[in-house]
Amino acid sequence: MRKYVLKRLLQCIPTLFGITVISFVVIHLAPGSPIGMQLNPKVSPRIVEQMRENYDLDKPMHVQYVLWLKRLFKGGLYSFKDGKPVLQKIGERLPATVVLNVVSVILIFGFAIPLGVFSATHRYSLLDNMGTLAAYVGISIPGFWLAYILILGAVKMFGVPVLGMRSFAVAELSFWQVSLDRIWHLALPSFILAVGGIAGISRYMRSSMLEVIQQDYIRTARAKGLREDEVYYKHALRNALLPIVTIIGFLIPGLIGGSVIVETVFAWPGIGRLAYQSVLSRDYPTVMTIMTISAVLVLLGNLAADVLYAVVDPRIRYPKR
Amino acid sequence: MKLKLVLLLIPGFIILILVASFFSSRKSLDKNINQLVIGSIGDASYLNPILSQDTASGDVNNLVFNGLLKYDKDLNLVGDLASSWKVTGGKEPVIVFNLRKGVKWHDGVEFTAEDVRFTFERVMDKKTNTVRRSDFELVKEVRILGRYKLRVRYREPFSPGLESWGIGIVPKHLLAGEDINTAAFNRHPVGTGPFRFKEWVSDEKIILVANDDYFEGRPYLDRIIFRIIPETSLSEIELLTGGIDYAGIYAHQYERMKANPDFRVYKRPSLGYTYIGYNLENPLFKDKKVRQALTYALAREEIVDYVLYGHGVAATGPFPNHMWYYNPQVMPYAYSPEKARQLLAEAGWTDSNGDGILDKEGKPFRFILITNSGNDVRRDIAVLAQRQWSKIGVEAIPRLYEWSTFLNSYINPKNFDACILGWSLSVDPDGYSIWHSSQIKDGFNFVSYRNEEVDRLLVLGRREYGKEKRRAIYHRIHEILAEEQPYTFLYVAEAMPVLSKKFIAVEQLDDKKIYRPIKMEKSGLMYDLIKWYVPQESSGISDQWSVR
Amino acid sequence: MLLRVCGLKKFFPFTGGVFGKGGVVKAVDGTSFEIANGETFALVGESGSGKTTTGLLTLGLLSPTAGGVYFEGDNIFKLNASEMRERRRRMQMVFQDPYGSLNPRMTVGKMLREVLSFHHVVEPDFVRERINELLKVVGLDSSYVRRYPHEFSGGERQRIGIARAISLEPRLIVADEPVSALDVSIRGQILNLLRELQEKLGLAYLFIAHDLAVVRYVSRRVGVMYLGRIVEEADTEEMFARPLHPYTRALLDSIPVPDPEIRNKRTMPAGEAPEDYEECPGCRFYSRCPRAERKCKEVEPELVAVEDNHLVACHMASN
Amino acid sequence: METSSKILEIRDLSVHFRTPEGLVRAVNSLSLEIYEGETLGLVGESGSGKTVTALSIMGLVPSPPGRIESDRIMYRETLLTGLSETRLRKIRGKEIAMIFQEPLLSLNPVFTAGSQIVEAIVAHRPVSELQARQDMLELLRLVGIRKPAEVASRYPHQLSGGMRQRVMIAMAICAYPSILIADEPTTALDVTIASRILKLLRELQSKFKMSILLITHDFGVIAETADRVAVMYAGEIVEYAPVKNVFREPAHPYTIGLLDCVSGIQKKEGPLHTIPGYVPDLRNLPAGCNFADRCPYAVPVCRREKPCLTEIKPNVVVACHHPKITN
Repeated sequence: MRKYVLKRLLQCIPTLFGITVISFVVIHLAPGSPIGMQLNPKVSPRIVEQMRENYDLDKPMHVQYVLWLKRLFKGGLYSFKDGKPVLQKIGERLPATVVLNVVSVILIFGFAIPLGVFSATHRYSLLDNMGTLAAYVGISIPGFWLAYILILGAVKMFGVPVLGMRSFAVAELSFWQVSLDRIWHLALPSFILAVGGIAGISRYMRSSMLEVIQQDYIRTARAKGLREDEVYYKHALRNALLPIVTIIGFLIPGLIGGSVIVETVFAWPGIGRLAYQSVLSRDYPTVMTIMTISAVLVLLGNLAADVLYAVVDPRIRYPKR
Repeated sequence: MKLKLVLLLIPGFIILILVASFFSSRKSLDKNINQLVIGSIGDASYLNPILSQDTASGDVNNLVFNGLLKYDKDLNLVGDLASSWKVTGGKEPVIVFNLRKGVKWHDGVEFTAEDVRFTFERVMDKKTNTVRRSDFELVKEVRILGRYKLRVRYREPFSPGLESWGIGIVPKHLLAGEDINTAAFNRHPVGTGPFRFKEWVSDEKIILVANDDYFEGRPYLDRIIFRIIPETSLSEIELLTGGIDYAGIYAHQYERMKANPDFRVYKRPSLGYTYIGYNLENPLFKDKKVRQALTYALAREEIVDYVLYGHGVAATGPFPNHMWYYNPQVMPYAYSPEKARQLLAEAGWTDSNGDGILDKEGKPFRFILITNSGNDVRRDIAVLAQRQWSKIGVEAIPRLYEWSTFLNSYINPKNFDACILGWSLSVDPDGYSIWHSSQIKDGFNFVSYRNEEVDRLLVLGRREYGKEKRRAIYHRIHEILAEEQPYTFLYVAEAMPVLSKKFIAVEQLDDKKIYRPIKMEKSGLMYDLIKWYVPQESSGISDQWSVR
Repeated sequence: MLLRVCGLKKFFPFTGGVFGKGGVVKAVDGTSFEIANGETFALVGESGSGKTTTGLLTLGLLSPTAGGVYFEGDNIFKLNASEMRERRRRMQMVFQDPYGSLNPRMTVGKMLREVLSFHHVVEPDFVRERINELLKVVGLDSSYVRRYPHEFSGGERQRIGIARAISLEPRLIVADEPVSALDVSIRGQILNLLRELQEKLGLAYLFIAHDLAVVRYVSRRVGVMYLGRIVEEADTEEMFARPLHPYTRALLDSIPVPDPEIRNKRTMPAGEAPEDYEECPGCRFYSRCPRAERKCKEVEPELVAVEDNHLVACHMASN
Repeated sequence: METSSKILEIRDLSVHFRTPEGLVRAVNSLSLEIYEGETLGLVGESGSGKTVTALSIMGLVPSPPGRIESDRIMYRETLLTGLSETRLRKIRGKEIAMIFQEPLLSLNPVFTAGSQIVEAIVAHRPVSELQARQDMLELLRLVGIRKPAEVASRYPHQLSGGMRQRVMIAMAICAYPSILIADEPTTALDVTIASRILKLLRELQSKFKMSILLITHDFGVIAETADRVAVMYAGEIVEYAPVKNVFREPAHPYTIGLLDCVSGIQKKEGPLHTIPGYVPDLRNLPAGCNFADRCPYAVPVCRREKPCLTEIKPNVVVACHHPKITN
């Protein structure tokens, strides 16, 4: 097992290299330049030229790539936008995004699995049909639109702040209050981020469950005289959950993408927004580094899903070679 | 089954926590803290006045740092860190600054002339990634005459250079020997201003606290928080819930916010204007009559009504109408399609084939009108212009490009027919880089405007320090540009900041404190920020200024 | 000789679950046999005896750990890709599960057309004709070309599988348990068809089965496999008449006799020992063998000829 | 046979499945009974309705799409049809147990063999978890597993086919049921293992006085195990007789054909005997005898009229217009 993981990790390296090269080329080929993003009549062209030089933008692209790589590992990679070390910049925002995404994942699985199981065990009932409808709506609804609606709703109905990570118009709070305040601010954005996942995975869970229910061992369980609950929640559920595990790997890119919108709308100081702003301002070092980190996360997510699959399914073994 | 229970408990638990957090969140709201929360679209980049070029950073830097000079509420230059200054004209003009004594940096070290020269040197350093260097390129030398006195010598007369000394002065003792581009200072600034930097959480907030030793006295507010709300349309939501106290709003939100008893909505003409620029190298726009006709054919009042909900005034030239260099004699082009058609006919454009589009020598009057995407106002202008011009037989095809592409692929290489853009200006009227013919190649004269008289006047205006003489020069420039119409000057929009009514201004008069509402002045709302205050409920003044 | 298999070995490494330790499964451990043109050789054994792996190795679909497969004189593992492709045409396979081996989204006609055109066996103009002919040969109506696999019964599907196998005019067909998934009434049809085709087209079969009874009808010679090795090899009738290896006897004894009268007279076949046997350095059958002696536990018996054309690997066989 | 009493009686059972392609008539007016301590063999090809019959007894026909019509299934004094799910569950596994053809698919892949047996024990007997575990090991020993503890801790895929089937059997007999339904218990197994499993079933039967309903397509298995035989074809019983009669003097042409196939396979020369054609489409059954199209003795009346089950001699019931009567 350890060997397998190690081998998979080694295989990731060329993939990662390819991703960074392609990203680098694409970003640099995109029109625009990190300098002179503002149309400021007081700036003379000489100064723009000097700044290009300061940022190594006058060097050939492959030299710039090597410089980026070198600085990424040896330090000295600074954002074009605010002169901050890129890794520090990302590190500051990473916790916010991680919290948001972890909570979304909890919401996704916390709601999708019970919903899917319920739909499957009450197939074609009114609630199942409503669930189907809700899932289609959930999958197809634009996230930002839903976000606006929910924000407006929350504010009009309760008059409570919902944007950002915490309340501002407050005096000193106890630890308890601070925690609850944080949770409150997490609720809407993580829900918006999770909506698509809940809708999709609950459907997936439903069909997985329905498929498992057809299996011979479910018939055996019934023939044993087990109660329906035992049949569904012990025998069927365990097996139906197996394919869901692999989805965790696929979930990561979706969440990274979704973060951009959610973080912007909810004023959430995370990576998604940073990535978006960096692309707009052509902050090459930041964009590249975020891309690389995302790629690493996706690759690790896939690996984790595979490993997890082996852990939960006793039938899976990985070849030694 | 255990598992079934778990499946039910997890969502139940999540919902429970949510309800608990809601009530807690509701309870803890407290609107009477002595702080100002300002909503800002973007995060600051450099909290260092040398490096910053975005407004988000500028707003913070203005409170943390002081320049030698500043604009007062009526936009007159007055001393800030300089207690007095004197300009001596001539071929190589000289400015002598006398500095305030006893001003302390936030870390307690005294501010001296060394700091000013250090700031200047850092700006001039080629390795420094600053756009401010342009302002100081004509400075020949900065010489320290004493601990609190220094002299600046220019290579040639350059009156716009004066306001450049409003640049925030940075402390030499903290930055000497550092790489200023990446120094930690840029995230933890130490200035001389009314507020001290306390905390910056990226993309979320910047917290400043009152500087107890401020040379004009401690601000009444305890702290100021800049909060980032990237979706401007949602800052209204945060105003309503008390999440922020101050924010700029869109024109369409004006009426709604005005009706809200908790807020005061202010209006102020912005320092800038929106225009349609014509590529004068394009044969289509070479003729002055054609450009005048295009302006006549645009109902600018209608555009202002439609895109700004009436919150703006039609522009007559390159200057906002509330400034001293604006020429009130210049009359706006009245909307007149007839006049436009007549002018076009004089220029040889007629609809000879009857297809509804004017033509000349077999070529139809058709061009591409570009602007940047992501700006709904400009997009709407493009559509309105297209419609209004179509009435006189001119076909404009709107196109939108992402900002960076727009600049680098179309504007800078002059690869366009006509564009919708806006200029944000400084208080000084100098428009050299926009209108002077020498700025066609690398400057901002991307419409390739050439006029010998304007060239001469622009140079003259830069060399003249006297306000009255400059006024005459810029009035003339205004006249010429209005006549020639290299742009169709569309409008000067109004900025609409919203401020919670809980803030009041405190004036110290002898031994008495006088309270008054916060007023909008020419230079804006924040010029007397250090006098703002949130009365506490127990203080007795809360009745008068109570917040519902 | 059409096919000669020499000392074939195939070991599969495995890991022991997530944290367990691994090892090697000796699926095929030194198998040799020969098949002449137009002849049938049967491999019989329980599941896990390595019959199917031998079949796949014979077709070059797996590469062996050791040993060689000589088809028409050439070791197929030494051939390059294009030579291999050309050989593969002449070695085809019929599978146990006719449903699983057919693409459910392809009509029969399309599937056969694909095979034919991939190998360029017939001119494009004659493909349709050839398909009809093939279906006729395996006893199906030509209207079947437009149908999908799920529209057929098990027997019909197996006929399609056979049609596909013979479409390229092979010399050798490896038939891996071709009838064990079929109903008894259909079994005979398919076995008859296979024999008919052998006579008509001069095919050679490597016939893999777990049931000696089925083999008796189709093959001239039988090899009994046990845990990766042939333990007894003889002409079919000889094998039925004089089984020498105790495992062969167990197999023969296990064949249910369709006569209720004799049910209680039957002795239980050899290998009464349950299946959780232990490995030993000697005979692989040791733990199940009713006649095992000490020698059997220590020394592995060689496959030796006790008579002409009758080979057996058992220490006890000679006495 | 007369001395022992009926333990299960099925009268006029029909099971239909609604499918997008039409109504599948899987079982049509089937009647049979099982006596105490006997083994009834249910023979037929795949698709003849054997398994559906067994599932109907267990109340496990998936519905929808399945529908049981006009039937009566009596277990001792209890009418199983129409019984509430709760009461039915008390009988399932405890009174009537079932083992299936594919032990690999029929065991839950994510639980160990032992835990699946323990679960069955706990479901029917008020014993502690610890006691259940001991009982489980005892059961495994009973079905001939030498190292029960080791086998119990394995997952199904780690066991051989024979072991799996033994585990299935241990699970089925854990509550000492009166009836064991064995649905093709040996089909997926190797011959050597299969005969041992059959032997095991016989031993267990005599030990616990169980009745067995043995479902198979293999006459060899029937010959070795069954006391009486019901031959099914296309959802109907075509011949129902003691095992000796069926093998000595089969009356229905289909039974004759099947027996010929079985014995023919073992001979050396000449083409094998086969039954021509295929099983009819259950969605579209012929008007007359279901077997008429494949029957060598068919006459026009066979295609017109459905033959009824008729007792042609004591204890021998056949549905054929022209049964072969020897003697």
